[in-house]
Amino acid sequence: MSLLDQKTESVVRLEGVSKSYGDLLALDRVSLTVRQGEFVCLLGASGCGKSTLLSLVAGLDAITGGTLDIGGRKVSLMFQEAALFPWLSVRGNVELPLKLQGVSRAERRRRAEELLDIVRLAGFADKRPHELSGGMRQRVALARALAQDADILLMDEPFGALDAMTRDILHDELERIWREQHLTVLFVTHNVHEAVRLGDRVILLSSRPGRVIEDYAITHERPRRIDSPEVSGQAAEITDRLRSEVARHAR
Amino acid sequence: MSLLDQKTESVVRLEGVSKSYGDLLALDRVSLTVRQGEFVCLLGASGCGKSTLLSLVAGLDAITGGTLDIGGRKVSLMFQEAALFPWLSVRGNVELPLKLQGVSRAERRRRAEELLDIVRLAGFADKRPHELSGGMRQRVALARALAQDADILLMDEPFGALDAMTRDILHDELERIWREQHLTVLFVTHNVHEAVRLGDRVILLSSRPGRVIEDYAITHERPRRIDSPEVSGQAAEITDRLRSEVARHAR
Amino acid sequence: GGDDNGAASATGGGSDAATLRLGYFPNITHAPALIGVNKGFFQTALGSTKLDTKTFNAGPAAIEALFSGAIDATYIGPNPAINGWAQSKGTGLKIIAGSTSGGAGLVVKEGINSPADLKGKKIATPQLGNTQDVALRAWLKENGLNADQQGGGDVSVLPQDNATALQAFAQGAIDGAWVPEPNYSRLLLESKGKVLVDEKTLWPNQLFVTTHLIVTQKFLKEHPATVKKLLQGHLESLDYIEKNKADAQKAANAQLEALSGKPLKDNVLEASFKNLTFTADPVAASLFTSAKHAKEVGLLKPVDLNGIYDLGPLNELLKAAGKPEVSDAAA
Amino acid sequence: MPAETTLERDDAQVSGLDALELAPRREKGNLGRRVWRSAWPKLLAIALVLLVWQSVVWAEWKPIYVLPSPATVFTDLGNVITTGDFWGGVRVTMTRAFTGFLLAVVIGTVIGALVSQFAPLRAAIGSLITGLQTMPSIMWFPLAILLFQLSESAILFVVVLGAAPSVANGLISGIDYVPRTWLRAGQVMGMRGIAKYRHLILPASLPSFISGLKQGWAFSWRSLMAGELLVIVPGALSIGVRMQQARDLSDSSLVICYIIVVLIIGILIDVLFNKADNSLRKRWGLLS
Amino acid sequence: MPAETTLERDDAQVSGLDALELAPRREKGNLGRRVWRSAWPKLLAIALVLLVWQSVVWAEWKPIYVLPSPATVFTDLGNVITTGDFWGGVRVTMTRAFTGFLLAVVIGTVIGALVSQFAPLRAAIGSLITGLQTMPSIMWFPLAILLFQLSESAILFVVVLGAAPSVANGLISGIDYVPRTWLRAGQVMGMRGIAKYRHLILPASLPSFISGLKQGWAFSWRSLMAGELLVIVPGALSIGVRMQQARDLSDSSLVICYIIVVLIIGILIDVLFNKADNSLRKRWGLLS
Ligand SMILES: Nc1ncnc2c1ncn2[C@@H]1O[C@H](COP(=O)(O)OP(=O)(O)OP(=O)(O)O)[C@@H](O)[C@H]1O
Ligand SMILES: Nc1ncnc2c1ncn2[C@@H]1O[C@H](COP(=O)(O)OP(=O)(O)OP(=O)(O)O)[C@@H](O)[C@H]1O
Ligand SMILES: [Mg+2]
Ligand SMILES: [Mg+2]
Repeated sequence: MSLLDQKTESVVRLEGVSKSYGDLLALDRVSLTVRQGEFVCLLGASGCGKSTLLSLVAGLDAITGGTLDIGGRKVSLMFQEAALFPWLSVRGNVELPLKLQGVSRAERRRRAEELLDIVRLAGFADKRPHELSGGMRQRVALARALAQDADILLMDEPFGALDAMTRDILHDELERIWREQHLTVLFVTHNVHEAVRLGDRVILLSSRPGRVIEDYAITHERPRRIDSPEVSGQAAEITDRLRSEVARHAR
Repeated sequence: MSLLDQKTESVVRLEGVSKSYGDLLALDRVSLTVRQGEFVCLLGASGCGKSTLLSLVAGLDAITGGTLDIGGRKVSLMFQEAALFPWLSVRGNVELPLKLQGVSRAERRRRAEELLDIVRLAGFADKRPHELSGGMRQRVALARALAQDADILLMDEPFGALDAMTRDILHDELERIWREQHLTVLFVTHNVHEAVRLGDRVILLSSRPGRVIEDYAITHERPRRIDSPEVSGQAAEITDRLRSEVARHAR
Repeated sequence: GGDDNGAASATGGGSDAATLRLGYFPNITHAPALIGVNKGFFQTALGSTKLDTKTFNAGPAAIEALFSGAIDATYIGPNPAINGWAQSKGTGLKIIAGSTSGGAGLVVKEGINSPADLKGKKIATPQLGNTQDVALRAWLKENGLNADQQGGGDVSVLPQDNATALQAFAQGAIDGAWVPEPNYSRLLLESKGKVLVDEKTLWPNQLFVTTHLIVTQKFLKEHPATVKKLLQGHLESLDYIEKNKADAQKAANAQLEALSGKPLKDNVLEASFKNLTFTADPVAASLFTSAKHAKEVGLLKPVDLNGIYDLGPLNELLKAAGKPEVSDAAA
Repeated sequence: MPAETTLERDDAQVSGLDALELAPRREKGNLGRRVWRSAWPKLLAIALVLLVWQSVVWAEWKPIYVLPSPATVFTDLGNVITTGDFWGGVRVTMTRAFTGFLLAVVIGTVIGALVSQFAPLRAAIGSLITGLQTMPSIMWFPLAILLFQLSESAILFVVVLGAAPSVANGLISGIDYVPRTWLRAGQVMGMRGIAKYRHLILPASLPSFISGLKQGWAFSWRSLMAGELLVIVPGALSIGVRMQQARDLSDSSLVICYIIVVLIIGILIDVLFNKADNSLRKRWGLLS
Repeated sequence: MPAETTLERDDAQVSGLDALELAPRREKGNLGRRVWRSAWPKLLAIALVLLVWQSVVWAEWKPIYVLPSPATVFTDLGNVITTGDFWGGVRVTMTRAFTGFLLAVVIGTVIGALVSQFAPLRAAIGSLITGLQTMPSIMWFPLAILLFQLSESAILFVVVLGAAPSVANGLISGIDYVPRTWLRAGQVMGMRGIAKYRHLILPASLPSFISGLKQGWAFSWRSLMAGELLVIVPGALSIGVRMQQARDLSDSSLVICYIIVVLIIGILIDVLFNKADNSLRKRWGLLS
């Protein structure tokens, strides 16, 4: 059962959004809608403008054409590198967004415990980021992103640097948290299997300039397994499409 | 058709090999044979001693028990990080092992061109490593490893840091080169799909201390696709085994 | 005495300054200052004016301090005084009294017995263009030897600081040095040097200025009474030296120890005191002659030293004490 | 399969993987042993130096008053450091050193922050800052006297000019190298203005800042030794003055004493900085 | 599917992906514009300093012979730098600076290499090296005279002692931080002994070495300015001696002249080092 069917309100709406850096056109008239509670995966080869698109939605960069509307909602963003601050403990990292919002000390502490519990790192609050493994760091980053209490969670290849086994487990975790917390997620990845494993929809972008070329609805029942025949089958189909897109750029 | 069937001579033989660092037992009586031309994948969770095992075979570290025999053969080693030298051009990096072997300048140049051709980087000889993408860097590292003209190629999660699409393509490339150059490969990975995609055999190690717990023969016909149903099926089976091994270490 | 700039000497008027900031060096050639401070002569003479002393290691710093208003008066050698006069175009300072005379000369290694023996030798002086440096060059010239400012010529003249010169001489890295006390005596006593020239012998009456007392013109104009009191203390100090030589030596050495942690060795102290003459006479003639020599060897741009002295207040005091007045005449 | 079992199985897997990824803690070996391991080569080195020195003295290569024997020097050193005066001097000098250094840190930090913030300012005075570093301290004396008369402030001025450029440079390069992802992470969290500096820029540039401090210390100390000659403030004699006097007295044994004193102070401070640096790096995971 | 088609398709994919991963080259903007962009703030800064200076002079805060006007100073500077003598002095000083620095580099490199190679040596003299850095140059004069009498070598000795520790430290930290994978890669390729140093250790520690050199330069230059006072070797008067003389003559205009000269030399050398540093970092991909 996909959340798509329920036709909830749209929280992110891009219409003909373009972005150019100098004379380099990074995104070319991208139109895209993400609904409340939806898990949308953006898939594309290197340099197709996936990160650029997230920056635009996060308001870190200005669009150069079209309209982008998130209705004043709050966003949070997760990167491939956990980007945790090494001078803070795990707890400190998770508490930081709360501190910036002016949450009281006691409340901060309570929320942080809660969030660390959600990402199953309850015992690690006083560790330093470097004492954790890559997968654990990404879970802290997720807790930190959740602490921002945003309406939209943007994720830029958050599991790209992890090994397969850890990634597998984090897929399960993310799916669980997404479902429990009723998040709206815009998830960027290179990895077709990952996109199909996680997404309600997989949006395929072309490369340089980035344009939407396909919008696959993924309807397999959750929870999914990345090596299930259904996921593999659909992944194989998307992979072929992607490969031909990549081959277009051959010298 | 697997090369296993041909029963070629064995090039690496470990019998009851143990390795401890101080009082930490990293490898515990590992026995393993790799035959000429075979592609063997070592699979295991973090810290199970995969890298340690490769170091032992490469002679970078001394064993503390058992016997290890590679019959005086030459080995070369590839890491997760390309470990290219930034002060040398791509060509310089590939030529370096040849230089250390005392190959003449002209011959070096010829060999380097040839090797770069093999990894499809003919036009990039004069670039610096940092001007290349991660996937290209690993191909240079492969060319450099091949330049050592070793009998055994050891690979320690060589594609672990790459994105899925690049990895996919490098799998095809490695398989092609392995076949064309008649290499013997000992390949370490966390990634079950990768192991099944590439290996003639997949050796599963237990964690801490590392012991061989399974030895799967992979017999699907090559070239394989990582999202083919056969690969996925066998991967699912091994994954379950691995997961239960991992779960054994739960707090 | 007196000259065109008689404003200060005219009256004892003007208000007393609240403080007088006096500079001097922890050096035996500044003995009147050392003793005056140690024995409290200055403070007694100054009365309600507070005495604030500063010590320096070298002339340029003292002149910098004087010019920037950090001190009002200081004991100093002739050379920095001339430089300060020249740089300020005769507006920065006045010499108001002499303090010390003599106590310098050329000490050389064994085996050098005449000027001719100096050919090709290395001789140290304290500083390019300072009194001793000029004296050495003028003397060399008189004896037909040349020496350029870059350390070349018949004799290599090497300006270097005292510590370096002493060590270099002890180790034979230089062949001689034209230095003031106490290093003059130390070279003789500690490093077994011998005197080739005692500078005294080159001057009339065996007197030439080594240290004198200067004051800023601004202070002199605003607080002539205070200046007079300072001079009073200075004269008392000189008197004390004359009358109680042994005690004076002790007092000077005590002050040296207080300032620098280590007193001079007794034999050096005694020898230095013997070579030095403490007098309120600034030996003006020697200053003018020295400046002339400096011009001749190219170490001083033409400068008009006319008016550098203001000995009016000093002479008034001397007269009152029934002592001979001193002159600022060039010859 | 039912969601329940998936979740349970996951829990075991997650914590199993966590346990595996965190390498087992290693013992560090006992403390006494570690101290001894780092101490014996130092002791040996000192012993060797003393031996060579004593041999040269025995060989009578130079007269004894030029190159005194270790025994003489250490007797002198013993005499010097057992006087209250000496410790008074150390106190005076260290007070100046720390005050000057602190001032330099404050000033260097402000300048560094401004320069790294405003591009034109950087273009304007970026090179000047390093140019100042190569200016010998004595050249600042006239300016110091001009501005501060003869006071402690004049000495501090010289010290500050010696150290502040290094501190500023350390901060600038630290700020320059704050990783872009951290900046973006901060921006998404809504850090602006002061909060951005307080929570992100300053802590992030700390390691480079510390090495700037370390270098700044070396410069400030050398400037201080020169600057202390500028004015002798009544009271205990500072180390710089004592050193100069030892030279003026041509007392080679005393000179060597003070070389040893300054060296020891230098080494102690260096050890402190290294400790700070190492513990920071350890906390940050920059060291293995 | 037949192997042929797989391979062909792969070829297109590989080079397609390569093309995509290599970001398109960007234009850098024209040269004149870039030069102007970095030049105007400097010119502005100089103009501002001159303006403030001139205002202070006009305000007659201090007598003109204590704080001369810019016009006086620049006239003096003009007079000074148009004499052949001055350039002779610059030549003497720069020759010493470079000779001393080169010597320091050689010695620092050898010591750094030894110390980083032998653990006991490091424990023995690691801290000493940094301790030496904090020793004011004048303290080395007695030792310099003892060893080298009064000669060019004595000056060089002081310079070398000033700079070598920084150079050694730069190399040591460079060698310490050679990534382990590079070492292992080298070992697998069969690098041993000299070859390992030549092909791996030295190039790998280059960036840290260069920053050591940069710091060493600052120290050596300051030591030189002090050391030149040690002895006047017949020939042109060095910059250090000229500076001292300007002070001895209480000629504040001349003092400021030489401050400017030393500052300009310092900045020029700094610019050179930065160029070297940047081009290295660019080649290595350490800069974006
Ligand atoms: N700040 C920038 N200035 C100039 N060009 C930029 C900038 N950011 C991105 N680009 C260019 O825009 C294009 C899209 O970049 P973007 O980082 O969004 O791609 P991506 O899809 O995230 O790639 P990747 O998979 O490598 O992360 C690329 O060609 C890139 O070179
Ligand atoms: N040099 C060393 N000294 C001490 N312990 C070591 C050393 N190298 C590895 N170990 C330990 O030996 C065990 C095996 O390490 P190894 O690196 O071989 O594992 P791995 O399977 O390669 O792990 P990963 O998947 O994280 O790369 C780990 O527990 C590790 O902490
Ligand atoms: Mg991206
Ligand atoms: Mg490993």
